[in-house]
Amino acid sequence: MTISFRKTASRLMLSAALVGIGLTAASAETLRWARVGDALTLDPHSANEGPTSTLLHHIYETLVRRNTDGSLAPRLATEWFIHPDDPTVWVFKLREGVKFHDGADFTAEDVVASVTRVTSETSDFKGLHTAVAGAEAVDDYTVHIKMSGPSPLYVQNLTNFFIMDKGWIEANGVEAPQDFKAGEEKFTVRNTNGTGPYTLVERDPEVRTVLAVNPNHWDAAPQVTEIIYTPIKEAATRVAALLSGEVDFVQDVPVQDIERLMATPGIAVSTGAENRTIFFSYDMNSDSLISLPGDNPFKKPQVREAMALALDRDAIRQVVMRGQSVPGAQNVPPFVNGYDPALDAYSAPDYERAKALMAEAGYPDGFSVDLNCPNDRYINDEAICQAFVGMLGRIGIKANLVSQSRTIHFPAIQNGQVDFYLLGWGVPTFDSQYVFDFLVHSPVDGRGGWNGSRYYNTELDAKIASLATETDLEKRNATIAEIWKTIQEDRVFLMVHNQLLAYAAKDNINIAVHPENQPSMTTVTFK
Amino acid sequence: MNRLARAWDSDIAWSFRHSPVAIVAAVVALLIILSAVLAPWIAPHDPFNPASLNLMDGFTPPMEPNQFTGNVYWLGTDNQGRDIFSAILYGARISLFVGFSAVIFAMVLGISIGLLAAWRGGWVDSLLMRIADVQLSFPSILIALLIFGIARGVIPPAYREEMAIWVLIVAIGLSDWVQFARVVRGAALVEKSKEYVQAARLVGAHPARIVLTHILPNVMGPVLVIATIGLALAIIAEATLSFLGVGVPPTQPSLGTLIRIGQGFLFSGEWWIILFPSIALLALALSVNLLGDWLRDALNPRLK
Amino acid sequence: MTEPLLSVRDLRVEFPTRRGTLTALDGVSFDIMPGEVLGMVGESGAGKSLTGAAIIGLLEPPGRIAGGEIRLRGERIDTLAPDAMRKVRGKRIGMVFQDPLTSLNPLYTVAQQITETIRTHADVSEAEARQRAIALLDRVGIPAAARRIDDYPHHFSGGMRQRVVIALALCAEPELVIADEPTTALDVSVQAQIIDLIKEICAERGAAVMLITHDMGVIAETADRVAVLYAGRLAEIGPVKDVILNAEHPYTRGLMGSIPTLTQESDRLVQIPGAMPRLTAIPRGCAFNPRCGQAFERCRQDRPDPVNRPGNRQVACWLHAPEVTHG
Amino acid sequence: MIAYVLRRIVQSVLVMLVVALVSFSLFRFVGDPVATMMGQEASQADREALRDRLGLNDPVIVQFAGFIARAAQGDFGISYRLQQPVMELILSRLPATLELALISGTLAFVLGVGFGVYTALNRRGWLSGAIMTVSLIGVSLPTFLIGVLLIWVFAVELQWLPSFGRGDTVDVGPWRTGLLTQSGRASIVLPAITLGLYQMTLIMRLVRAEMLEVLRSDYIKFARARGLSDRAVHFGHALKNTLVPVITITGLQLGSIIAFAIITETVFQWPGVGALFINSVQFVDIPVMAAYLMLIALIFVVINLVVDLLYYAVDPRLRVDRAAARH
Repeated sequence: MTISFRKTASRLMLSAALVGIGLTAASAETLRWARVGDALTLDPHSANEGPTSTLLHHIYETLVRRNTDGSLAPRLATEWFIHPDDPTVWVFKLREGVKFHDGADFTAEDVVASVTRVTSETSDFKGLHTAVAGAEAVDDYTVHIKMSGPSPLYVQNLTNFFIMDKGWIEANGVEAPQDFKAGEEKFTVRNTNGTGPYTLVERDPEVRTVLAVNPNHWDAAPQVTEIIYTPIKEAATRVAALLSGEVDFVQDVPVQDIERLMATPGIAVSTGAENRTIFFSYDMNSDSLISLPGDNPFKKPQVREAMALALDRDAIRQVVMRGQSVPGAQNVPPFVNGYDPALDAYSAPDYERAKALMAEAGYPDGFSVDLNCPNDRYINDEAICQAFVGMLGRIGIKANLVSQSRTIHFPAIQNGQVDFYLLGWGVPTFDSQYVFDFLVHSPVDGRGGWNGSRYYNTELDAKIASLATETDLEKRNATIAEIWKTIQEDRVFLMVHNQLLAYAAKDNINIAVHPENQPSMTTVTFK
Repeated sequence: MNRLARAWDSDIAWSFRHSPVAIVAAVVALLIILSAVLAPWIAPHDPFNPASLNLMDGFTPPMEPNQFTGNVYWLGTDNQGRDIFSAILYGARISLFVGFSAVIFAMVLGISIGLLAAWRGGWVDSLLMRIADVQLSFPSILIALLIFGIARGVIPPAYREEMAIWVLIVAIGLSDWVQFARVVRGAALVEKSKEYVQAARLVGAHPARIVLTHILPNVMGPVLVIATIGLALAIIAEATLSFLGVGVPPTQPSLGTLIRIGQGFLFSGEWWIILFPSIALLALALSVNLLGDWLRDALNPRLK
Repeated sequence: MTEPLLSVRDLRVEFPTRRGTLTALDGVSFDIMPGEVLGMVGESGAGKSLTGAAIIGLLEPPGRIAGGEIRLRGERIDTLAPDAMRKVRGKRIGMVFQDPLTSLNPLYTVAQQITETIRTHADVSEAEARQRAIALLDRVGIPAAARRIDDYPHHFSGGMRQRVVIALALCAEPELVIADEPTTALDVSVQAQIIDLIKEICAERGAAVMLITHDMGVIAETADRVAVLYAGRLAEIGPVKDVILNAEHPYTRGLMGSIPTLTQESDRLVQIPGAMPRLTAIPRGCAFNPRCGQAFERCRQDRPDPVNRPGNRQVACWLHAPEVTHG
Repeated sequence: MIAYVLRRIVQSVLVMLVVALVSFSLFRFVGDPVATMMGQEASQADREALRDRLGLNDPVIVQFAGFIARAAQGDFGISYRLQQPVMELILSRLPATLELALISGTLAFVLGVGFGVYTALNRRGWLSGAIMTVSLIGVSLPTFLIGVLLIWVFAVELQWLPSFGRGDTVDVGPWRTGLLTQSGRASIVLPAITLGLYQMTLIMRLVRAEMLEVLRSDYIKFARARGLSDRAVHFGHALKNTLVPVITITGLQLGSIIAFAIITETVFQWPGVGALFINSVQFVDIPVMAAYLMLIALIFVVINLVVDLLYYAVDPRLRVDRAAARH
């Protein structure tokens, strides 16, 4: 091997690029960006995972993008609608004059190739595209995506669907995403060719990734011209790096450090609601619990109500979350279709009444049960569980906290091996149907995969199924409201709160919190 | 009485009386151990009873009234409203229990293996010492992690909370026995060749008897030293494992778990959550280590 | 009368312990003449080795010289600064230890250890030192010395190793060699050879020898004079023949009982009942009085000092006190 | 000799296989990789299909056999998490860990030996007492806490040193080093101290104890008696003999330095194999975990072998009776 000073070389290339840009952009600004984890891969269809999509949005682009209020905006597609003659066909009009980083023109064929790729067997996003029957390039800038049935909300699934270049796919033999069984790395894992606002300069997984602004991008030039992305796993180290000035922007700020960072001169913190609810749920169907053989108190409505009365959401918000949460009772974020402020209203804890209900249900002395909790997934997940254990203790329920890694916690929920658990849920489609499909529908017909409450309501199942094909939005919204009413009456979920996100950065940097925690550096401005 | 006087007059006791470091260390260690044992009687709160905690008491600074409840705690409270002082007492109880049990486990295992190896010799000795070699150079942290892995798979979830402490004990103990085995084997080999043991063998004394009456008393000195240092190591190992997320459950925090929790609040101004448990851990481990040091020198007649 | 090579006067060595100060040597005085072989006998713990260590300035702390003086050719060496004393050690006083197996550093070859010592005391080149070393090894009876000099100590047998140790002790041509039980750790068969070698080679170089042993037989064969130590005190000193044939101290007489066993190791004196007292419990009066068949009242009250006796002898015993003999 | 080495190698390979099998069979308890590999929308059928594709539904022993067969050809598969060949991932991270381990190991060894020798030679000095006591603080606090405290003091408050990462790196052939740049050298300071503190204390105590033992040995006394300078006695003779056991134990400790690097690397976001391993455990990235454990086993085997050979080189006695002593 020869001696290669890769870094130096890339620096030189970069500075050469920056000199070129310097003529057009006001100034060359580097943003050093730290968050808890790295993008797992640069393959656009290989990992349906937050940080991966966040980084990829800078390199690749999607047909549509989501505004911070949840509405859709054009990106590579300028227009989209359901075909007037065929409710099973989605029509996309594409942006003209867009070029990939390698200079190839962006056309309808690229979209078709990308659809084929994202629906392939090894794609991690194929769950979002199960209704797709095929795609067809009608002309250079029009694409028809044929669905297996009416899919009025399909376009909502496209906000993380990245478009690749057909020629590049074929030239590099990357027609399908990474297949682990094949035992060889795909070219796409570390090489990119998108249409996005930044190009990849350097990639050292889990160490640093450097992006430079794409001078040929179709949209307005961003102020940030260079991004140095560094994952820092330990929260204390991450905060220390910002305090010591080694990074400019920290995306995952521990809630307890917000105050300190706000008080630090030169650092500003912005917070905003995240598209994620945190809730408890319980097996309300089985006759016998795993941790309480021969009995299931959760079947009793009084017990579920008593537990709701024991949950002191304000205390959790105040102490555990340091005020960084929005407590609520409806298990859906406020900007999602189907949210109802009336249903979201919660009552203050009432331990006397809760105890009375417990007695009424036949548990005057309470009972003992396991509470399963992840300890590495949500903000202060373990502390929330711990706090609830204490509150339940006051009404006689002895909850044994089983806190585990998400790699054990999630499969246990999916396999019905937990009685009582904490879970968080994001709604990428911004529609309640997504919640119903996964959490409420009984586990049949490919739905109800996360229905850990074993809630089984055939009448409701029918209503949920109808939502997928109902094209009359008003009627559909009415059904959604009905479903929510039943869910709340039956107390399927014991909702705790919506998470808030906190971004901390040097105070000369303007950066808005993104509800899906996918900030784009193109929106960053400098004071 | 006479015996007491003799003990007071013994070399060890004399050396102890003339080592201010040893005296201070012993007093500190004893104080911590005593208050840990008596925690249920002297702690103002029971931090292990979740029902008794009021979340609103959380993050109360030391000696200041809580802004919501007005309660005052000597050393403040943690993020769950646990009284830090009580939590330290109860946490030290867990840490000490884990430490002592792990060391006793390692000691019994190590002594048995060491004696067996020395006594039987031959291939038994070779095999056992080979295992010890492997164990010694295979990182103890990984061993503990692996044992945790097994336990997680084998023990049903319902018992995990109670089992966590025992798993810790086995994990730490298993990664610590080699030291004992080596010292005991070495000492036993020396003793074995000595005349009195040879003589005892000749007159047909039972091997177990010879081991108990002749060999064991002679190796107790170095074993005690290793055990003392091992205790400190075990307490630290427990803290480290809990940092890696495989320690005791957070509802029954040990000193190490308290520090792990407190570490999250290092930059946020709640310094007391990490400071006091750290001081307690430092005081405990340091005093035990100093005692071990002193004991090593005191038991080594050639170093007088 | 010629000036003594080594002159020890009223040497007192103390060990401070937690139970008070132990006096390990008390009032020990003797001379060694140039070229003379002085035997020093006594039971284990009598203070023989301590005397040797005190002379060469290597008492193990906390042991210290608390009184008296040691002169080498009239010059005090017990008060020398460490650096000056280091020039005495090896250069003017050589020492041979008991166990040749542990006296040599196992990690260095014989050549390294000898040349290092030679070059410490003499300003010679490495090659020159090596030549001297080979000659010396040859002299002490190492066969094929030129070849074996590069061997490690563990390549030699016990007897051969002791020869190497002797070569090391002699390599700077000292005037006095202190041999501390040089044969105890060796096979009986080679003990005599080693003793003979020490005597011969020292005679050849005119070096005096202080031979420390508990073996009266060796003394009888080797020494010119003998000093008997008991419980840190000198019991008797005199020409070896006279002392053996006509011991004046009851303890010495008891010791002589061990001669017939000659080559056997007999640390215990079966002829004398009881054992030497520990330093912590030295009785009042004469230290030997509890075991002495001839002890009388004064022996239990007062401590006898050595008195000159005819024939260049001294004895510390009330039986030979001037008052007793004269009156 | 060759037979001995061969036998050791065969034994070592067996040990590696056992270690690998044990750890491999544990992976299924760590969690389900599929849970983290697929988005929350994935259906049960999708998960099953992926499990099948990954071979996770095969019996453990079949998975293990396949793993070993591929590993023997240097193929450890593709990381579930980073979708790169595991071998390449580990090789790209290894320099970071080895640099950190080497620097902190050297630091620990040099300071440990230095302080150990000092405290042994000046056993009763106040500075020795201070060193002994302060060094104990290093082993009385968990590593992660020391790391965080160092970051707090030196990176946040004083802003002297970087808080995370390796700084700028330079590729020298396949080796990516941080030691050739200013920021790289600054970055290694805090992690190296954090990692080395514990080992330093261990080595220091070991050196002190061994040195005290050696200083009491006959050959040291004999060396003094030959008039060698303190310098030659302490550093020529005593230190070399002290270092023989110290080297063995230090060598064996290198394995645990690499393991303890797991924590240090996590705290300092040091891009080495330890951090890779911990991240893999959290993601249940079985190929990486398996390869890492094999790597540790390999390092153990190599270190053991090297230490044995080193021992052999340093201690001439073993060249003769090595085999006899072991078996």
